[in-house]
Formats: sequence, C-alpha cells, structure tokens
Amino acid sequence: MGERSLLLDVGIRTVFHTVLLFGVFLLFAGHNAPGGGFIGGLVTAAAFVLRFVADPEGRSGRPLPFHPTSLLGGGIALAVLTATASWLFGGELLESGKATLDAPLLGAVKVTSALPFDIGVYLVVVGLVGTVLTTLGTEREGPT
Amino acid sequence: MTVTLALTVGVLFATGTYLLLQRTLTRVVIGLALMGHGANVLLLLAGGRAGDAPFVSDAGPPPGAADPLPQALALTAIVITFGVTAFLLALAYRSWQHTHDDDVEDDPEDKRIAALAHEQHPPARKDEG
Amino acid sequence: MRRARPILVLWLTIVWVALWGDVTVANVASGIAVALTLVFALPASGDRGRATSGGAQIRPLRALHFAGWFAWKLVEANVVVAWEVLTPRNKINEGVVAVPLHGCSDGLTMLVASCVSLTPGTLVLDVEVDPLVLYVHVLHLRTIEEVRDEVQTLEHLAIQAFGTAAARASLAADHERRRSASTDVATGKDRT
Amino acid sequence: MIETVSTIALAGLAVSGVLCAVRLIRPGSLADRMVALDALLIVVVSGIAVQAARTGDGTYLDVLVVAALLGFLGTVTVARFIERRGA
Amino acid sequence: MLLLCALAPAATVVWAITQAGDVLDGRPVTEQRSWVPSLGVELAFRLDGFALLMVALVSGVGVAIFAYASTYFSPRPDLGRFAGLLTAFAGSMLGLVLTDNLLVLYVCWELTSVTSYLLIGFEDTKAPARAAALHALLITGAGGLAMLAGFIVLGQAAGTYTFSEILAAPPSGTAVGIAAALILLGAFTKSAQVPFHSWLPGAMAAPTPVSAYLHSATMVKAGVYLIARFAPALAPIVIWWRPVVVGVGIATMLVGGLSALRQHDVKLLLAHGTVSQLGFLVALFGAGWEEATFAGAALLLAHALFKATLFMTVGIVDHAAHTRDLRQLSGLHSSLRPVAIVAVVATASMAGLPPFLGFVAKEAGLGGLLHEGSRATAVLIGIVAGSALTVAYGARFVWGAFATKAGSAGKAMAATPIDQPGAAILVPAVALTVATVVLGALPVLADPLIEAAARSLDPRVEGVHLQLWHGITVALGLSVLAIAVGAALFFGRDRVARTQERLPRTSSGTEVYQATLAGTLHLADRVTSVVQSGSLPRYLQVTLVTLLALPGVALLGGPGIPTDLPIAENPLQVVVAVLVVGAAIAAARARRRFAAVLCLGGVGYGVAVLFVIQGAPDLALTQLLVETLAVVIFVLVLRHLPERFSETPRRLSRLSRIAVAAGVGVFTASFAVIAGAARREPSISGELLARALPEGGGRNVVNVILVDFRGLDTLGEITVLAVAALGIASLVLSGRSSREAGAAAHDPDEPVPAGGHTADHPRTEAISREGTPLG
Amino acid sequence: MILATSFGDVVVSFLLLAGVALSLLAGIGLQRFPDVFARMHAATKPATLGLVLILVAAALRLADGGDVIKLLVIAAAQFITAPLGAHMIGRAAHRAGDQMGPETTVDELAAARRQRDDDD
Amino acid sequence: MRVLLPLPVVLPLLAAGTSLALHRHRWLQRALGLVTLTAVVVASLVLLLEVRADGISVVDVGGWPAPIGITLVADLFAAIMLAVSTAMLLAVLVYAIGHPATDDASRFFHPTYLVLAAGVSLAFLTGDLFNLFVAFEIMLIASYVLITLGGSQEQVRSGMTYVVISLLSSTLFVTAVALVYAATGTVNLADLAGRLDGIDPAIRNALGLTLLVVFGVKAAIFPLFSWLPDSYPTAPSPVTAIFAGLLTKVGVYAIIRTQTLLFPSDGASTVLLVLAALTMVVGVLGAISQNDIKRILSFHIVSQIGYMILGLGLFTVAGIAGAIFYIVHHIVVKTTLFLVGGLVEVSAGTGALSRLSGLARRAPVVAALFALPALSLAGIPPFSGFVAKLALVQAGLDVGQGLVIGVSLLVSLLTLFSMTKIWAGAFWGEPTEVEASDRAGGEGPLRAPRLMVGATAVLVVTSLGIAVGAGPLHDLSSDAASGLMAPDRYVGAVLDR
Ligand code: NA
Ligand code: NA
Repeated sequence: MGERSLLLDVGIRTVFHTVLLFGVFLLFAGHNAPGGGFIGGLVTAAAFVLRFVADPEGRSGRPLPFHPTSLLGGGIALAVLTATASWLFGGELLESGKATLDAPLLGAVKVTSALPFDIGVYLVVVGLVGTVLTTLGTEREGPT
Repeated sequence: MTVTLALTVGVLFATGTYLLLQRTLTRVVIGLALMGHGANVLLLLAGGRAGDAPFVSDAGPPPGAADPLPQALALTAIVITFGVTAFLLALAYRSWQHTHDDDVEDDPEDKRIAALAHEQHPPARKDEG
Repeated sequence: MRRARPILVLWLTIVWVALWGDVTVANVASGIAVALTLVFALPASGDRGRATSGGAQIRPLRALHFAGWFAWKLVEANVVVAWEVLTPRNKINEGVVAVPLHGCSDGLTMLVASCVSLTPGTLVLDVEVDPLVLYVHVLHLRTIEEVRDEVQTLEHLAIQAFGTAAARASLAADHERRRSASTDVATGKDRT
Repeated sequence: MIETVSTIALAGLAVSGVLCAVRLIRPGSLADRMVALDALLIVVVSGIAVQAARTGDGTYLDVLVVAALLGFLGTVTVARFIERRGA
Repeated sequence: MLLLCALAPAATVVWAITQAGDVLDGRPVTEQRSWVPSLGVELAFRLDGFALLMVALVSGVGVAIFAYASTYFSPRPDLGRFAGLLTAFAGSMLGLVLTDNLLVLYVCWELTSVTSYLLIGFEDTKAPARAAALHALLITGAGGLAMLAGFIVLGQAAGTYTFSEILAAPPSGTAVGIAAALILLGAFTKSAQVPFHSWLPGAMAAPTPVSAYLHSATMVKAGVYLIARFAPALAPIVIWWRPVVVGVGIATMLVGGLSALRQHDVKLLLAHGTVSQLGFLVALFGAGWEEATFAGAALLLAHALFKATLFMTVGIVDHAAHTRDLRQLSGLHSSLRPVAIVAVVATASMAGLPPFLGFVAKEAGLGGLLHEGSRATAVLIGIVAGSALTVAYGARFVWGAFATKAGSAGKAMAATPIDQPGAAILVPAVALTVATVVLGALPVLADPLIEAAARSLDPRVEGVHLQLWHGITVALGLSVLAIAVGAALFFGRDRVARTQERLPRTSSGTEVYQATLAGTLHLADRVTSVVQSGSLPRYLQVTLVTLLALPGVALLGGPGIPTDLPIAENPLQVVVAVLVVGAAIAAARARRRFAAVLCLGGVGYGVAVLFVIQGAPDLALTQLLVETLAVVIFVLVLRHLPERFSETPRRLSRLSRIAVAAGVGVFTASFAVIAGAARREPSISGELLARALPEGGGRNVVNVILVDFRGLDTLGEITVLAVAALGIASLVLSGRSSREAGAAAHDPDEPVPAGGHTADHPRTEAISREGTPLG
Repeated sequence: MILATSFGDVVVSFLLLAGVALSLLAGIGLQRFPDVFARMHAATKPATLGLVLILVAAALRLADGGDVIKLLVIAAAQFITAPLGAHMIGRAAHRAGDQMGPETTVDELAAARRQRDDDD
Repeated sequence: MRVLLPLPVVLPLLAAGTSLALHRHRWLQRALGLVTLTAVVVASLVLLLEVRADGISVVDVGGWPAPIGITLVADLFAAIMLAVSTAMLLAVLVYAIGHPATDDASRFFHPTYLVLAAGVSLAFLTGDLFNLFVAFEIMLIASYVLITLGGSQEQVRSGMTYVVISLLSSTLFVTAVALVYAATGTVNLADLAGRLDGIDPAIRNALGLTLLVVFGVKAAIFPLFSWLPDSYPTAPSPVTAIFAGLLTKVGVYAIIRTQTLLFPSDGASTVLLVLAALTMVVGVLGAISQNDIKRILSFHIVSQIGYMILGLGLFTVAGIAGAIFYIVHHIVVKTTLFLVGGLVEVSAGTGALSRLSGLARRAPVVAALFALPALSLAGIPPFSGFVAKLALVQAGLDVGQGLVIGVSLLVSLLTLFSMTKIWAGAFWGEPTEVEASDRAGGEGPLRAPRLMVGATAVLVVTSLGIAVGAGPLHDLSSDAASGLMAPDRYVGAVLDR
C-alpha cells in the first residue's frame, strides 16, 4: 500500500531546491574545490531520488522533469564533442582549451573546456539515476 | 600504508569472498560491493601516506599533499562499479520476475552432462559418425 | 506555494553566494540566475491541493517566543533522556498518543512535527490530515492530556509566529469554541 | 587547548561511533539497524566537524553538507519501502 | 557430369605424357610458387620418375573410375557433390605425389583424408557409413598429425622443407629418428598397416567407385609413397628403420591375407586383400634395397590396375545381384560371364600367376630379395607366405563371386537372379585389364617408367629390368610354392575356417578404436562435469583459488612482509577500521536482505571516513553519495524479493568458503604491504600536482586529473554509466512487454510462481527481530 | 566571528565537549534502551543537538564567511532531516509490528488503524 | 596519423550517442551504424598500413605527455588486432540487420553495439593500465546489455553468471592496478616497463601473475573459463558471434601485451605453457561432450585460446608470431562459425544436434559455409587454421617443447572429431521435419535471409583469403611479434619524444 507521509512530503519539498542548488554548485566549483561533474551529478540525482521517495507513484506529477535517455545521450554527446573539439581543430584529442572572457558586470570569467566536459559527466550521472527511478522505481510490487 | 588499513583491506576482501561464494544473487552483489570497497581502499593505500587534500594554492601544492592519482583512479572505479552494480541489480530483479527467486541456478546443460558422466558405463551414443 | 517562491529564490541565492564564499556581482548574478532556473524549471512536485497549505508570515517576536520555548523544551528533554540513559533504573513507560491539532499549513505542520520529533522523549509516528492528528510516541507517558497539551501549545505558538492572518483568526475562533464547549476534546479515535 | 579538547572530543565520538556500530551490527530488527546507521552518520559528521574546528580548515565541509542533506536518504528509502511489506 | 569430370584426370594424363620424355631421361620437371615462405611452405612441385608413375596411376585409373562411376550411379541429385569430391580428391592426390615440399605434401595428405571422409560418408543417411567415415578420418588424421610433427622436426634438422634436398642430404641425429618414427606413423595409418589397418575395411561403406579409386588404387598408396621416398635415405641412418618397416609390412601382409580368407562380403574380402597387398608394398619399399624398390614400383602399378578392376567387378555384381555375400551369390560365372572373365584375369594378376603384370612384379621382388642374401631371408619367407594367402583369397574371391555353389542336400545352389547391367559399365574394367595383360606379356612397355621411378627413388638402381621369364630360378620356385600352398589353402578352406575359428581372438583394431572413442567420450564427459559444473559459486571459487595458487604462491618467494609498518597514521583510522570490519562481518553474517544492505551501507560510510582521514575529500564525497544511491537501488529491487535469504543447500561447504575467504583476505592484505614496500621511485603525481594549476587551470588536482589529465578515463566511465542505464531500461522494459504479452494471452511457458510468494501471502514481516518474526 | 582567543577557546571547548557528551549519550542509549522506539529517542535526537553544538564551535573557529554559512546550511539540514528520518523509521517500525516496551499501555495509533481496517 | 589513431574509439562513441537520440528510427540507426563502422574499418586499415610503414604511432590524449596523461599507442600488434576486429564488427552488424528475428529490434541494440566497438578499439589502443581497465569496462557493460537484450529466463540466468564473473575479474583488475601502483607509482605501460624492472623479481612475478589471472578470466583460459560456455550460447546469434570472435581475444591481447611489455621472460614460461595445454585439452573435451552447436563452438573458443597462450608461452618471435596469426585466423573463423550456427537456427529452428539432421541436402549453402571454416578451425590444410597451427608447431618444436606441441596436435585431432560431430549430426543424415519454423515446413530446401547468408559468405571468403595471403600475413605477424619481443621500441616511442 505504501502511504505517503505528509511530513516527508513537506520536508523533502523544503530541502529539494537546496540540494539541487548544492549539486549545481559542486559541478561548477569542482575544478578548484571538492566536487565536479560526478559529485554534482550524484547530488542532483539524489535530489530527484528524494522527491521520488516521497512520492514513488508519481501521484503529484512526473517524478522527473526530463527524459533520462535524452540526458544520457546529451551528456555523452557533449562530453565527446568537447573532447573532440580541439582535435578537430588540429590539437590533440581531449586537449583542454582555456579562455578568459570579459563579461559586463561579471568581470573576468575564466572558461575552460573542462567545464562542458564536466557538464556532460553531470548529465550522464543524473540520467543514469533518472533511468533507475523511471524503470526499477516504477515497477509495481507483488508477483507479476 | 599502515597495518590497520592493510588489515581492513584484507577483511573486506575476505568477507566479500565469503558472500561471493553463495548462491543468492543479493549476497553475491553485496560480496562484490565489499570487495570493491576493499579494492578502492587498496588503491588509496597504494598512494602512500595519508596527507592533506590535494588542492593547489597559488603558492603551489601543500607539502604534505596526498597522492592525487590513486584518488582519481578510485573515484573512477567507484563510479563504474556503481553503474555495473545497478545493472546487476536490475538483472536480479528480472531474474526474480522469471523464477521468483534470486538464486543463481546451475546451468541445466552442464547438469545434464554431469549426470551423463556419472552413469556407470560410458554412454552409448548413437550417431557419432 | 507560489507566494513562497520569492523567499525560496532569495534563500537559494544566499546559499549560492555563501557557497562561493564572497559577495561579488558575478556570484550574486549567477546565484539569482541559478535559483530562478531551478525554482521555475524544476518546481517542487505539487502539494496535495489541501486548502491549509498556504503561505507564511513571520512575526519576529512571536517567532522568538516560539524558538525560546522550543529551545527550553529541547534542553529539558535532553536532560531527562540523559538522566534516563545514565541511571540504572528504568522508568520508561511508552505509549502512542493521538494529538488532534487545530490544523495549519503543511509547512507549519512539518515545523510542529519536527519540533516534537527533535525533542527527545516524543516522536511523531504518523500524521493524519483532515482533520489533522499527530500520533506521538512518548517515552515517559504520564497522562495522555499532558502530551496533547504540550503539542497543541507548540502548534499554537507556531501559528502565532508564522501563520497567516487567516490562520491566526481561525485559531482564535477555535479557542473560543473550545472554551465555550469546555468539554473534553475528542480522541483521535473518536474523530475518525 | 583546542588541540587537547578536540582530541578528547574525537575520542568520545569514537566511543559513540563504536557503540552505534555495535547496534548496527548486532542482530536486531531492521528499524534498529536503521536508527543505528542514522546515528552513526551523525557521529561521523560530528567527527569531521570537530576536525574542522580543530584545524580551521573548511575543505571537508562539503562532505558535511552532503551528509547532512542526503544522509537520511538511504534510511528513509529503506523505511519507505519496507513499511509496505509490513502493512 | 561425371564424364565431364573425367576430363580433368584425362588432361593430366596428356600433360604427364608430354613431360614424360624429360622425366624418363632422369630430368625432373620442377615448378615453384611462394605461399608462406616464412614458414617454409613453398608450392614447389617436382615431377620425377616416381612421381610420374604415381601421376599415371592417379590420373589413369582416375579416368577409368570416372567413366565407371558415370554408369554406376543411377541419376540422383547429389551426383554433382560426388563428382566434385572425387575431382577434389584426384587433385589432392596429384598434389601429394607432385609436391617437393614436405609441408605442402602434408596439406595434400590431409585433403585426401577429408575428401575420403566425405566420400565414405557419401551415403550419409546410413549410420554405418557415417561411422566408417569418421573411423577413417580419425585414424588417418591422427597419423597425419604425427607425420606433420615429424616433417617439422626433420625440416628443422635439415634446414629445409624441400623434399628432394632432404633426401639428397639427409640430416642425422636423434631428431631424425624421432622424425622418422612420426612420419612412419602417418604412413602406416594412411596405408592401413597393422595395427592401424582396421579403418580400411570399414571404408568399404563408400560407393564402389570410391573404394576402387581411393581405397585401393591411390589414396592408400600415399603411405607407401612416403615410405618409398624415405627408405633409401633413412634406412641406412635410422638403425631400427628396416626391421620395423619391413616387419610391419610383412605382418600386415599376413594379417590382411588371413582376414580376407574369413570374409563373406566379397567387397570386404577385397579390402582385406588390399591391406595385405599394401603390406607387401611396404615390405618391398621399406627395406630401401635397390631391387626391392624397383619391384615395389612395379607392384604399385600392377596392384592399382588389378585391384581397381576387381572393385569395379564387385560393384557390377553388387548392382546386378543386389548382394555381395558370397553365400548368396551363385552361378554368376554364366549370367555375368564378361565380368567373370575380367575378374579372373585381374585375380590371376593379383595372385601372381603368369603372364600378368602381378606375376612380373612379384618375380622381380622375389628375385631382388634373393639378391640381398641372408639378411633378406625372413622377409622372403614372409612374402612367400603372404603370396600363398593371396592366392588363396584370390581363389576365394573368384569362387565366391562367380562360382555355382553347392547348395543344401548336395545339389547346386540356384543361380542368383540378376539385373543384367549395360555393357558400358564394364568398359573401364576391361581397359584396365587389357593393361594388366599387355604389360604382363610385354613388360618392356612398362620397364622405362618403372625404372625411372625406381631410379628417382634410389639412384643406385641400375640394370634391373622387368621380365616375364627369367628362366628357372629360385624365385620362380618360390612362386610355384606360394601358388601351391595357396591352392591348398583354398581347397581346404573349410578346415582353414575351422582353424581360424579356434584361434584365440585377439582384440581387433576396430575394437581398440571403438574403445578409445568411447573412452574419450566418457573422459570428456567426466572432465567436463568436473570443470564445467554449471555452478556460479564454484566458478568464482576456482577463480579465487587460482589467484591464491598463482600470484599467491609466487609472493611466498618474495621478501616477505615488512616489519617496520606503522600501526596507523591516526588513532581514528583504527576506530573507523574497526567499524568497517565489524560492519563487513555483519553484512556477511546477515540472514536478511535489508539487514545486509544496511550493514553494507555502514561499510560504505566507514570507507568514506577512511577517505577523509587519508586526505581525499572528493573521494569521500563520491563514496558517500554512491553508497546512499546504491542503498536506494538495492531497496528498489529488494523490495520485491523475499525478506530472508533462501538457505537452499549450497554447493560449497561453509568451511571451504571460509578457507577461500581467509586466503583471499590474507593474500590481498599481505600483497598490499609487500607491494608498497617494494616501491623504489616516487610516483608520477609530483608532476600532476605541479602542473594542475598552471596548465590544467584547476586547484582541485583530482578534478583536473579526471577532466583533463585523464579525461579519457572519464569519457569511458560515463559511457559505462550510460550503457548501464540502457541495460537497466532494457531489462525492466523487457519484463513489462512480456507481462503485457502475458496479459493478452496467458503464456503457458511463464514459470509458475514458487510457492509461498503469491499475492495472497504477503512475505514475512519486514521489520522484526532476527530469529522470531516479532520477538 | 573571531573571538578573543582565550575566551573563544573556552567557548569552543565547552561547545565541543557538550556536543560530544550528547553524542556519547546517543551511543549509550542505543545500547541501554529496551526497544527500538525508546532507542530512537536516545539516539538521533541528542546526537543532532550535539552536532549542532559542534557546528557552532566549528563556526567560531573558521575564519571564512562562506564556511560559516555552509555550517549554517548543515545545521538547518540536520534539523530538517533528522526528525524526518526518525519519523519514517518509527512509522515503518510501528507498521511492521515492532514491539514497544512491556509496560506500554496506550497505543492510540494501533487502535486507529484497527478501526480504519474494520471500516474498509 | 594523429587524426587517425583516436578515430576507432571516438567515432563509435559519437555515433552511439547519436544513435541513442535516433532510437525511434531504426533505419537511421542501422545506416548510422553501418556508415560509422565502415569508416572505422577504413581508418583501421589505413592505420595498419601507416604503422607498417612508419612504425609505432603514438597520441598523447589531451596533449599531456606520458606518463602524465593517457597515451594511445598503435604498434603493429595493436593495429592488426584493430583492423581484424573492426572488420568483424562491421560484418556482424550486417548479419544482425539481416536477422529475421530482428536482433536490432531493441532500440538499445545499435547504441550498445557501437559502444562495444569503441571499448574494443580502446582496449587495443590504450597505452595505460588503468585506461585498459576502463576500456574493458566499456566493452563489458556493452556486452552485459547485449547478452541480456531479450531478457528471457535463460539469458538472465546465464547473464548473471557472465556479469558476476566479469565483475569479479574487474574488481581484481582494480586490485591489480592498485598493487602495481603501490610498487611503481605509475600506470603508464611504457613507464611501468622500466619501473617494474627495478623491483624484487618475486614481487614482479606475483604482479604479472595477478594480471594474468585478471585477463585470464576475460580470455577464458584454464581454469577460469567455465563461465564462457554457460553464457555465450544463450545470446542472440550475432551477439554470440561477435563475443566469440572478439571479447576473449581482447583478453588474450591484454595478456600478450602485458606479459611481453611488462613481464618479459627470458625463455619459455612453464606456467603459461601448462595453462595453455590444460586450456586446449579441457576445452576440447568440453566441446566433445556437448550436444548443441553453439555450446560446442563455445568450448572450442576455450580450447583455441590455449593455442594462443601456447604461442605466447614460448616467448620467441616465432611463437608470438604464431599466436598473432592464430588470433587473426580465429577471430574470423570463430565469428563465421557462430554466424553459421545462427543460420542453422534460423533456417532449421534449433541448434540441438539431436533434433537436427540432413541439412546438407536441405541447406547446401549453409553446409558449405559451415564446412570450410570448420575445417579451418580444426587446422585442416590448406585453410587458415592450418597455417596458424603450423606456425605454432614449428615455433614450439624449434625450442624443443615437444610435449606441449604433441598435446596441441592431439587437441587438433579432437577438434576435428568434434567438428565432424556437428557435421554428421546436423548436416548428414535423413532430412527431418523442421521445428518451430513457420517459414519452411516439410522437407523442401531451407532458406535463410540473404543478408545473413551474404555476410557469412563474405567472412568465409575472408577466411579463405587469410589462407591464400598467409605468406604476407605471417610476415606481418612476425614483424608484430618482433616488436613485442623488443619492448624498448614501444617504451621509446611512448616516452622519448
Ligand atoms: Na569475454
Ligand atoms: Na542429429
């Protein structure tokens, strides 16, 4: 039967965005502090798991706002494209590019190709956990 | 590299092995996970002494920084093992759907041959030619 | 929930900036951007459409009162449980008490339940909605009424501190009714 | 002073951690193990926080944030899904 | 179709004739193409005298056989296959005799074995044919492999695989002895020498054209061919060569002859006769004596002619009378008179009666052996005895196939009814018989070829010639003796049969073969049932025991465990380690799934703390998160499964599991410290730490490694994750689709749920104490 | 955030020791209390309070403002998630039929459930 | 060259991502797979030619010089393996597309298959021990998915065996990497070659044997092979075929690479020779005891791995050249035979010998397609297997290893016996009713889809081509073996630039 719990619902609703934000933070901070695509992705995925645990049947909407398969494909594609970008322009495979952009207001923003690569990683991790939730997570219990 | 950690690795491998040698897939998966933990700790051990987190300041790396390479390798290994374990669990689930159990059955064809082999006389086989 | 969104965005922005460690234009701007993206692209899965799920208003003094009261209860309870743990004699007398509440927003319900649960000696095992009843596990049960009183007081203080005007009005009306009825409050069992 | 105190604190946490672990390991009901695991995690987080207080180094705080935000996820999930079977 | 295919051997005959001039003059024709030069495999061909003889035989008899086969078979759809195989065989056989490279010879040798297999099994719906095909293949195949090894040993000793070079300058040493033994194994099996002869009678399951061609005229001569080539070179070097080879030949001649006398199937009778004649040939060639070699060449030709003829006649008889059992054949001498005449002539040649080629050849052999003096006495006695047997079984054949037999009660047996065959079928047999007669009467016609053949084998052959009449000689006397004894044996056949019955039956080659085959099959089953138990735990155990047995044992010889290791770098390390160890042991002991998972979680969190202590925040974070998510996934699956582990009987005892587990634990722990102490150089991480910020652009070195230094690892890793996700989806969705299919039409193949887990019986209480559910 | 060193150290020390004491309480309680519900009162709650005290101590020691807010986030998260965990475990345990102490006299939740099951 | 080297890894990965996105359009998935693998085959062949002409080709991934970053290295051995393997991948893909049961019906087939290709390529090209682990994992996870693609009960049961054993060996791989790193402080193969030289020989030996066990599981050598015959036969035919052809050979590749580069031996290695002999014997005995075409063939994989290990164990240029030639031959022939097994199953409805009969009459093309590679497998001349066997026998006898060579010859006889068992059991005999096949009842001729037959026929022709071109191919193998026996060249190419 598996009743939902009001407290769990509300509690998870309370922390959900904070966890998400933390995941994004870890993704971006990872190059200089603990974190990175994996860790950020895992935290983000955990946020969706939280929401799933509160409402496994998805009675109040889809548990995931995205199609996990597209995250998987997109993540791989982004990572591979980043990896090959420099190679296509005559550099080595996976050679990282670095640039410093002068953005208005923001000041100097350092951009490295490590970031899109890490974002690819991030997407795949979220996609994997999302796949688990939409497949194993939504199987009905009891004998088939 | 310390006695404590080496022993921990040993115990993780031993308990993992113990679980691995059983019939129930859940136990096997848990056994593999324990061995995986052992391997990861071992990887970290391979880096040598414990140290400061390998973060570089503008002044350069901290003098007592831990070896970062095994950390990166272990991280990769952990994540890969995670993915494969998830798949194995899905397999266990599918197995349960088929057999309502997660025991790993013996191969039926092998059992048939074993039965043949233990008959008293060499099996009379037709059509060998 | 809609009304809560600006607060959420603000909170997330603060956390973002804090995580990055310094307040720069870039950090604040990116924080707002990230917060807005998260809040609007990934809304929390909807509430259950209950009328009581509403926004919040904070009245600092009342909030302080609430916090103080809770802090006191927390310390007291910790001491009691510590005593129980450290003394050899066992004075435990457990029970599960149904505590009917006045009813408030989901958020406040959570707050009250969390406070109850955080306090050693009481623990919310289950919640019923419409009408709102908390089932509280008690370590040292003396009387059922004592438990109900304490939890209801907590709810009262919480609504006073954080409830909307409507909620406070409803609470006052309820008090009035109860005072005039002046009878025993029905048990949770009776109410179902 | 902080050195000494934090050493004592870590020792105390170690004892506490071992006590929690014993409850986790000892045969008992699942709920018991979950409670123990929860408590153990809090003790661990406390330990890392003590270490942070001792060194003044915030490197490991992210670990704490993750543990505090998500540490309960495991036990809650177990609780969430096993209660169905009991019911 | 078959006649068309006869064009191939016919063309070969023509080609051989064009080359004959040079060859007969002692100038071999050679041709060379490269194939695998680095392995010494050169497509080198060399047409010398002996090769020319073999070519003449293979292609000449081949033409006859193709012609015979074209009338032998009634139209059937698989004649194309037959023709193809027969042509392939002829080609292989030609290659075998023409090549001058030992390895190419082996190639052709095996090809003849394979085509022989397919041809013996041509009537593949008949189990005996299939079994006989296999029998022949395995025996000749085994010998062939030994021969290959022998060739290689010989070739490596000689430094070349060129046949003619090796024979011209044979190497010496023990290696050559070994090589000779191995090569002889090949030759003996191929040419059905005792004790490897059993396959040849079995091969009679093949259609008669095949028997006539492969199993009498050509393929079985391959071994003889090899011995003939090697004997002059190796007999002087390898001391045991002569006694062994000649001994085997004589033994085969006698065994074959005796067996032939026992046969009732006239085709089998001929087959055993072939065995006997092959022994004769081996004995003649094997000694490596010039005149015997010369005689061998002559007999080779004679045998091909008469034996192919005889098989053809048997085929005609079989087709006409629908039986080959001499107890049922009667009166065919009149109903199949032309066939009978041909058969009688061929038999006479076989029995060594003048004036046929067989006689000429045998006379040459006896004469040659007599010239060798006392060392050949034993051989002579054997050959005379064998010849007597030949006379006897020859007579038995003619009598058995064509005579009018005595029936019951003293009356003659009724003539076997026959379907009169067309005349065309006899043409090839007649042609071969004509050759037998003409060459017997005018041996000078064959003399150049035989002489060239013998001389190419042994240059010392000089001044020997084929002659019908040598005058009254000892050899002639021996011939007469053989004929007389043979006749006596034939006329006393009933007594001979009774005597043979009384002789103790030694196990025949066939029985040994069958026992070996059955034994191999049984061994295979036994071995397989041990190593391939089908049990996953057993496989895992074997893997881990191997780990202990190989590197584990190797480690024992190492420097041992260093003694100067610190206990711990930090007291907390000890505490956490104890926690991890405890939780791991609890996980191993847990009887309930969720309990085990929670303990595993405890281990994971503990390991995360170890990472913190070790100075690895990224790793600790990852570990913490992965562990949490792993618990979630475990729960998602385990919620479906029974609460407790099933305690079905285990394949591995608890003790053996503990032993292996302890071994693995000790191995990894000690290897870890030993390997750590073995380090001589600092790790490469100094570079990584130094370059991370300036070149990698990041302060978190671990992250820089992951996305930059070793980005390829990470790329691979996310690929793994993505595919794992696909796999999970694939498995779960396959379950759903089969469920939907099952809902539409109840699938009877779907297993019935095991008892106790049905919807009506919720599984045991999830949260309860170990031991009693609610206590 | 930086207090005068000596006084600050005293405060930090006090907070640390108090936090650890609460943590120890949790450990001991887990061993001593008779049933799972009782143990829940002893375990997570004092430990949570203890953790918060330690976090405050750490906040006093850490110079970085960002770090302090991280500590705040940690404390807040702990305050939200700890009771949730306890609630879910307690609920599951109660539903699965885990026993309370022998002196238990009142269980209005079980009664309510029975009532509801009868109504269905 | 710098552009070419990573292509076989990168192209399939890119295509896999794209294919995933195209999962609703099977025809696009098919076209993408075919185009990509064709391109990869071409790239691999060009790479092979270039390596032959210019020597070892090296790419520092990310521009980080070894040993900091990961290096991709194509020596002749790697290039040969790459070329053969990618060609097989392409051929089998064609076959799979032609399979009437539509093995690529699952939208996951094409992306996963492409990932498999990437993993195999990376395993051949990587010059880094840990990256080799990653490559193995890529390959394995794809293989897990492919082997369980239908999710049937049999597949799941055998899939569990496969996955669990592989997972154990992966864990041991990580353990081995850790131990190697503990002893040397590096994971770059070229760097390791030098550093391992300096440590205690016993430890070095133990590390070598640990890696041997790790790769031995993947390569299915005795006694670590038992998982293979239990798991391979249950997969769809194209999947089994590509597994049979490639996966174990990647394990063998890793064994040869590490044993020659990191743990070179002065003379023949007794351990390897004993393992080789046991692998050959036990494998062939297993094959003899089986009664199903795919199972028989599966045991032969094991048996023939023994030949490859034998070549390595001799530790001579000739031996390793023989091993390389044997691998090339085996990949083609074994893949072909499994494809034929699939043809039999498709046309006759079963692979069980007890239920098959008389196929030579009813499906003569299939019979011919079986017979040629089967003879080759048994080492019958003039097919490629003979040349391979000859090379090994010569190499073995050259260094006086008569015993193990004798064993190998006996095993080749038993192999022939086992092939005749299939031949006599399935192709000879009275044609019988076809089971479970709705397409061809009765006793008429059986048909298999043209694309499948065509792909198989191309492979048969290829295997004949190996025999015909055995001379140059053996020279190539010898060159590759010389390179392996001179590890300094590899080390120099990677480290000194
Ligand atoms: Na494999
Ligand atoms: Na059959």
